[in-house]
Amino acid sequence: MRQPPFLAIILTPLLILGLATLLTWVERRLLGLWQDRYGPNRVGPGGMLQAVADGIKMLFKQDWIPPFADKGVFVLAPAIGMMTVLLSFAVIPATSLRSIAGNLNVGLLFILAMMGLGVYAVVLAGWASNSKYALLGGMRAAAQMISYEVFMGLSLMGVVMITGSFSLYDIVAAQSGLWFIVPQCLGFIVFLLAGIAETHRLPFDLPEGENELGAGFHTEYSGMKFGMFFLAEYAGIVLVSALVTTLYLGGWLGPFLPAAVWFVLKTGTLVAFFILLRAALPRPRYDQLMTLGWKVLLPLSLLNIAATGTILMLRAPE
Amino acid sequence: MIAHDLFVPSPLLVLSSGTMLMLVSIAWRRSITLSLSIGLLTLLLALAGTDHHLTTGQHGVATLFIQDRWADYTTALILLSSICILGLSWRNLLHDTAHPTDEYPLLLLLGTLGATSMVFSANYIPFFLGLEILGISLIGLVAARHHHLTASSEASMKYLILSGISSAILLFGIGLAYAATGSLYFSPPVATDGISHGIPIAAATMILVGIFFKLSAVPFHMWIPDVMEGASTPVAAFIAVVSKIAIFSSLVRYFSAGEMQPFLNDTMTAVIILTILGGNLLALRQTSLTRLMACSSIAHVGYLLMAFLSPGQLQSGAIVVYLAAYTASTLGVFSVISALAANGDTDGTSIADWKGLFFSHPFLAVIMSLMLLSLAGIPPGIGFFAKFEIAAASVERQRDLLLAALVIGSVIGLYYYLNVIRTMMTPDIVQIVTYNRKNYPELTGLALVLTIIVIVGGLFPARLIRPILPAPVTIIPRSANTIAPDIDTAMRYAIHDISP
Amino acid sequence: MPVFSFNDALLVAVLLFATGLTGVLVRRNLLFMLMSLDIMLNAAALVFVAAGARWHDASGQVMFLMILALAATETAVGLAIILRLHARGRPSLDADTGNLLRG
Amino acid sequence: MMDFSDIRSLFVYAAVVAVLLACMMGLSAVTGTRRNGAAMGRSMSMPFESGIIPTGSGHLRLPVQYYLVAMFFVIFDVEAAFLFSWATVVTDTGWVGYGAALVFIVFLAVSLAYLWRAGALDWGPRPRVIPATDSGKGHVL
Amino acid sequence: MSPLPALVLVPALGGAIAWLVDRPRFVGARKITDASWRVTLMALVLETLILVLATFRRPAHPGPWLDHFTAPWIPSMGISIRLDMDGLSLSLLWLTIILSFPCVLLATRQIRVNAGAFHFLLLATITGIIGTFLATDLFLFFFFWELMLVPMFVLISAWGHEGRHRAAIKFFLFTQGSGLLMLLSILGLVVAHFHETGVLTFDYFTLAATRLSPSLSMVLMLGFFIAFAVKLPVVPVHVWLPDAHTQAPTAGSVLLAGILLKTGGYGMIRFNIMLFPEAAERFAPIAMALGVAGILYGAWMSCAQNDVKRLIAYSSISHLGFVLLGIFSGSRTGMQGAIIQMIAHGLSTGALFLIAGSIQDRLHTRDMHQIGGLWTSMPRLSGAGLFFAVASLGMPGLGNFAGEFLVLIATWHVSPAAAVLTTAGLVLAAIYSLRMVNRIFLAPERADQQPVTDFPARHMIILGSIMIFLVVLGLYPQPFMTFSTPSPLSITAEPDKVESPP
Repeated sequence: MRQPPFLAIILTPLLILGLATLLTWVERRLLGLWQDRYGPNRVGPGGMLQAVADGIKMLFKQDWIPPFADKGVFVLAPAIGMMTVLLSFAVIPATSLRSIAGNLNVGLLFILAMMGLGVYAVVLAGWASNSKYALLGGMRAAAQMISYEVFMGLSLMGVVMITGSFSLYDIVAAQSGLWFIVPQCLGFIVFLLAGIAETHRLPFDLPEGENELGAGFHTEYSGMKFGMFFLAEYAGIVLVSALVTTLYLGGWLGPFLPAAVWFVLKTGTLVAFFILLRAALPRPRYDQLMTLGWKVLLPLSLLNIAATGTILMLRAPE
Repeated sequence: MIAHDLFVPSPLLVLSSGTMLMLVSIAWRRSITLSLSIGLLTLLLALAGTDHHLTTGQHGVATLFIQDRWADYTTALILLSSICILGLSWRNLLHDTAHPTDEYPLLLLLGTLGATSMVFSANYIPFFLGLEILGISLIGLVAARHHHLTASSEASMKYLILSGISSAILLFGIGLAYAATGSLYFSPPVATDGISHGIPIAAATMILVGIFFKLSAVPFHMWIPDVMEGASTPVAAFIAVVSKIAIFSSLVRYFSAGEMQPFLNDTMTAVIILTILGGNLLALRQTSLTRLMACSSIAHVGYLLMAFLSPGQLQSGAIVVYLAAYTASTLGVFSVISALAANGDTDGTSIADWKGLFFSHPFLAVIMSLMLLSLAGIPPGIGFFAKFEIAAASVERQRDLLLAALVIGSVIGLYYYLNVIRTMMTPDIVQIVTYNRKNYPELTGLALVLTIIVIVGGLFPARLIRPILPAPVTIIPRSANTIAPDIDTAMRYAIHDISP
Repeated sequence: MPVFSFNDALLVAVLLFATGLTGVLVRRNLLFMLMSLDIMLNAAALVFVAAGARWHDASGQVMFLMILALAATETAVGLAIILRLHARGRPSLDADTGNLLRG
Repeated sequence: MMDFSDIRSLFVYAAVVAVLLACMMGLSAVTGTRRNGAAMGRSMSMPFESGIIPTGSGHLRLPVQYYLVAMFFVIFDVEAAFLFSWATVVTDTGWVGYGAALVFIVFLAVSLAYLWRAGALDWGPRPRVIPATDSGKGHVL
Repeated sequence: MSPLPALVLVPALGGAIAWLVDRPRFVGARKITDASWRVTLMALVLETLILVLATFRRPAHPGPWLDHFTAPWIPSMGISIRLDMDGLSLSLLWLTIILSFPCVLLATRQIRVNAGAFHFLLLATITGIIGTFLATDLFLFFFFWELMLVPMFVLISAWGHEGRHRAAIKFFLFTQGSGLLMLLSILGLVVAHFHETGVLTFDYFTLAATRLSPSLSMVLMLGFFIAFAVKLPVVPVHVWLPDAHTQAPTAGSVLLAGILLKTGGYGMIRFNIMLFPEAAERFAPIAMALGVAGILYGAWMSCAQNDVKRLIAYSSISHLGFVLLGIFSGSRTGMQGAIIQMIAHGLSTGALFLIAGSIQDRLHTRDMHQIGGLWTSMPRLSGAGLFFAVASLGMPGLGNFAGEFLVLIATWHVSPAAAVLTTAGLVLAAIYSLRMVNRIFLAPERADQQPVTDFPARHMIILGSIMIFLVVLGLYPQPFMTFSTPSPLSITAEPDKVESPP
């Protein structure tokens, strides 16, 4: 298959960044809607340009590196965070045509690897800041993210077992009959929870937990570096939504409408669902979060694998 | 084909299920008595499983495991030693109520599992897996009693780093061998097309270096005295006995699988001489009994390797008997040390603390002396016969240099063993260490059983050897020009002689 | 279409291995020694992967997984012991301060 | 089905992303305001601790649970790697492979149960039990 | 039923019983005084009876060997329990028994610390020695050879005098190290035989037929020779002996000097000469030179000693030089002389050590400067001492003279120069013996002499019987000479082969 045009490669990250920026506005508006308040509504139509304004503000803020911080690492950390998320998008198939990396046969592993690398951003940020809040936040984030990465990987196994491949295209194609959310409902739930925790979104945003930790691992960040963490988080939401869509909701598959539309539709719904969670749920205690992970999700995902394997074996033509 | 690959010898199955069972029982309710009982039961069951012969999949080309007489024999030795070591630790564990110690029997069982897996393996994968299970559990075991022995954490760290290095070297060697041959089944590496000639040589060298590291042969021996001193007495026994048997057993199997490179012969000769002399000379300077045993175990590895390098009619018998003799005598020494070690706190393993033992504990002192003499190769212990066999095998192959090393090493060895006995016979006017006066029936019983084995084995070695080699079955598959032990011929010979 | 030949991989592995070995022998910080150890193990793992690719054989990758597990376990145990040493009042990670055992 | 993968594009994409991020950083460094001397408040040079003047090193000693979590991650993730390799070939390996994997999963579950019971998964302070006194029964604080 | 295994087993079992009997819990709360001593004595008496039986039993087989016993032991290695007895063994066995009695009767009864263990070790040593004299399977021989060292080591190390540990370890290391060389020689011989015939055996008689190249047989012979030379002892490797003899308890000294050293001589005759006759012949000049050196060196060192036991120990070196000389003189006379010398030396030196031990028990010193003029206070002891000292210097009419004389004659035939030098050694012997006698017994009594008790009459009876043996040996050695000649290798050999010199 021919290579994607260079322009597409350049445009994709910009598009995602733009989406993430837009999402900051969407979230605030939706939260306003659900919490019965306005949200940003002054700049542009419906406050739409608020996101742009925020971006401009960040760009012109002082590029501050605290003197007590570990300079190189301090700068590197947000870049890593952004980079891993953006790279993950390279293997997500938005349509049946192709993603940037084509049909990578280890696509799912690639995403898992990128998420694993994402932990570094948080840890390094926390460590390099040389500040107590930042360190605590960073360590919390690391513990939370690596824990949930285990369950995330294990919960995916059901999908992989049914498909027999790590390629995201194959996975989507295998759902032409039935979306995996049905046979893999257990895996779906675990994956969804793990996804939220992995992007440390509310209600699992304990690493940032502003009432106890200042702003967590990015306490000492400001300006564009803070903005990159911020954008990375929103891009992460999009990523997890897209991933759930691909893995469990049939990806681009759907009747009547073009494939890309189906994909955007499903992903958008999921993003909205994430925001709804933020609006609806209180934040658990940190030990509750860890307990949920290790004592509930891990056994569940193991159970899921065993059950999936059993069913597959029973249905397999001998 | 997969079913074929999954053939697993029964001791391995028993041991791994036992490990899991113990894990479940610990998770369910912590009870040291229960854990110990499960451990003992598992070991006994596994022991019962060693003689169970599966007729299929034994000498096949493509099996991960081989179950033959050699494997059965070494497994039996390993399991018996583990039972003894469990017995040695029994009382300490029961007494130590302050700290949960259920993991100790668990680690012991895991270590035994690893050792057994190495013995049965015919492929690098299970071999390596077993090696590492053994190594990691040993690290845990060494550090297990850190509440009592201050140096144990340090010892286990040392062991971790050094065994890690040796594992890496070994692995790199295996990797090169795999690159050269394209197969992970045991076979000394040979060059194939597209591979430079250096690779098989480098592979063989690195594998040997790794194994020597683990065996603590001399240029790579520095860790063992420290580690054994840092460990508690039973664990030191475990290091000295179980891990060495397992590694030696796989060494034998590895080099019996094919032709050895000729240059390795000279290298090994040099290593053996260094090992015998180095171990013995090092032992001369020791003031701690555990360290002394560690150094002497280095020397004994040298003797074993000597038999390994002397293929011929007498070789297999020599290896078999020497392993048994070494195991029984070493365990005997350690059981006496355990019986005398003060409860809990620093174990009085300084040789000076043993003054006057002949007068305060004549029974234990006599057992200790017998064991030490057996290690030194003096009748009536079985060690005498064992050393005799080693010498016979070497004389048969005319390994003159090795024999010279054997004689010099034995004399030096004699000196330090006798030194211990001498210390025990020095009447001690002021008892420096008050020995643990409590009666340890199980330890005394164990020591007694080992003594009987050592004495009976020394007086009637034939009675001991015969059950081990009951039928003319090849212990080690032998191909042309190998230096592998020729147990087959030796046994046919033995049968011929035994049968009226 | 192999991008790298076996010999290239071998060269990288040897370099990694040498780096790790040097690290273990030269560094005195226990953490760095552990890391160097992992580098050595990974070098070995690389050899297996390369050789497996050369022979089109899966056992190289099996071995790779095993090495991965070993490296993980070794690190886990090593860190635990370092913590234990720390708790016993050895604030330094310097391997030379371990002097309870005469080497 | 579709057997096309495009590592080269992936690398190009990565390079593009890296350049993009560098541009963002560089741009903000160029466009950002600069403050020097008195304009740079003293508090900007201190770690933020909710307005209190910080004391002690910023590098705290953390509870041992963090270490434990790291270890569990390492171990369980490696175990997951074993399962990954089985996941793609479930039906190919047949009942034997299934049995092996099942045994493996059971072992994992058992070790998890062990960790659970050993208290390694308990995060946060242990509930303190107030000993029973004359006035009332003991209770968990 | 051959009495030979019983000969080996009786002391061993007796020792075990003696040990057990000493432990109070085995005999109830009341501890019988001297229980282990009594058991030991009984074992010795039983042993004597068996030995008498063995002596006067009609040989079951024709031929010069008196008795045989074979049982399988380790068939896979071709090792069996094979015991054979000829005149040489028998006479040395008798020497062993005769010397054991005074040991037990005179020297061990005063042992109070762990008496049971002491008697056990004593009997274990005797077991080893008897086994060594009887074994004709090379492995079995080596087994007993090593076996006798351990109890002896413990005896010296636990019950010895001030410098006992050093002495014991020295003793053990020398004998054991040389023993390993012998082991290698044994194995070399066995393997050579194995390569030649394909039969793996350790049987003495079978191995004797092995064809060896001259160089190989020389090497193997040297291996044996070094082991026996250390035991005998021959001069450069004698270092352990003075210390061990001096520091050992009295009974240990007697056993060492009286019997243990004879295993070296026995081994040289049985193995060096009989197994490797050609090599031994080629080696004879060196061996004889060593013998002469030993005679002179031992005598010279003896003259310089002040410690009584040390003096006797060095004199042993000197006397056993005669044995070496005789064995390697290559003639039947020399061989007979060596055997007589061994027996006579065993008796006389054993007795001397007994007396020296008794003196030490009474005066708590071995320094001749602090002992003086015992004749007045202890006439019986002094008389016995005088007799044995004179015997050991070679007074005509006593056993030692007969042995030395025969050896001298044999040496004269081979090398007159050696004989002359040897005679010089005899002069020195006279000097040190008389110096000792003079200093200890005859000099005026010292002023600070504590009152001591003399030997009781029953002790004198025992010593007296030894004296009678010596006198008989000296006056009428002919029966011993014919009786004790080593038998030839082949069991079925014709009697006339006996006459041929080795």
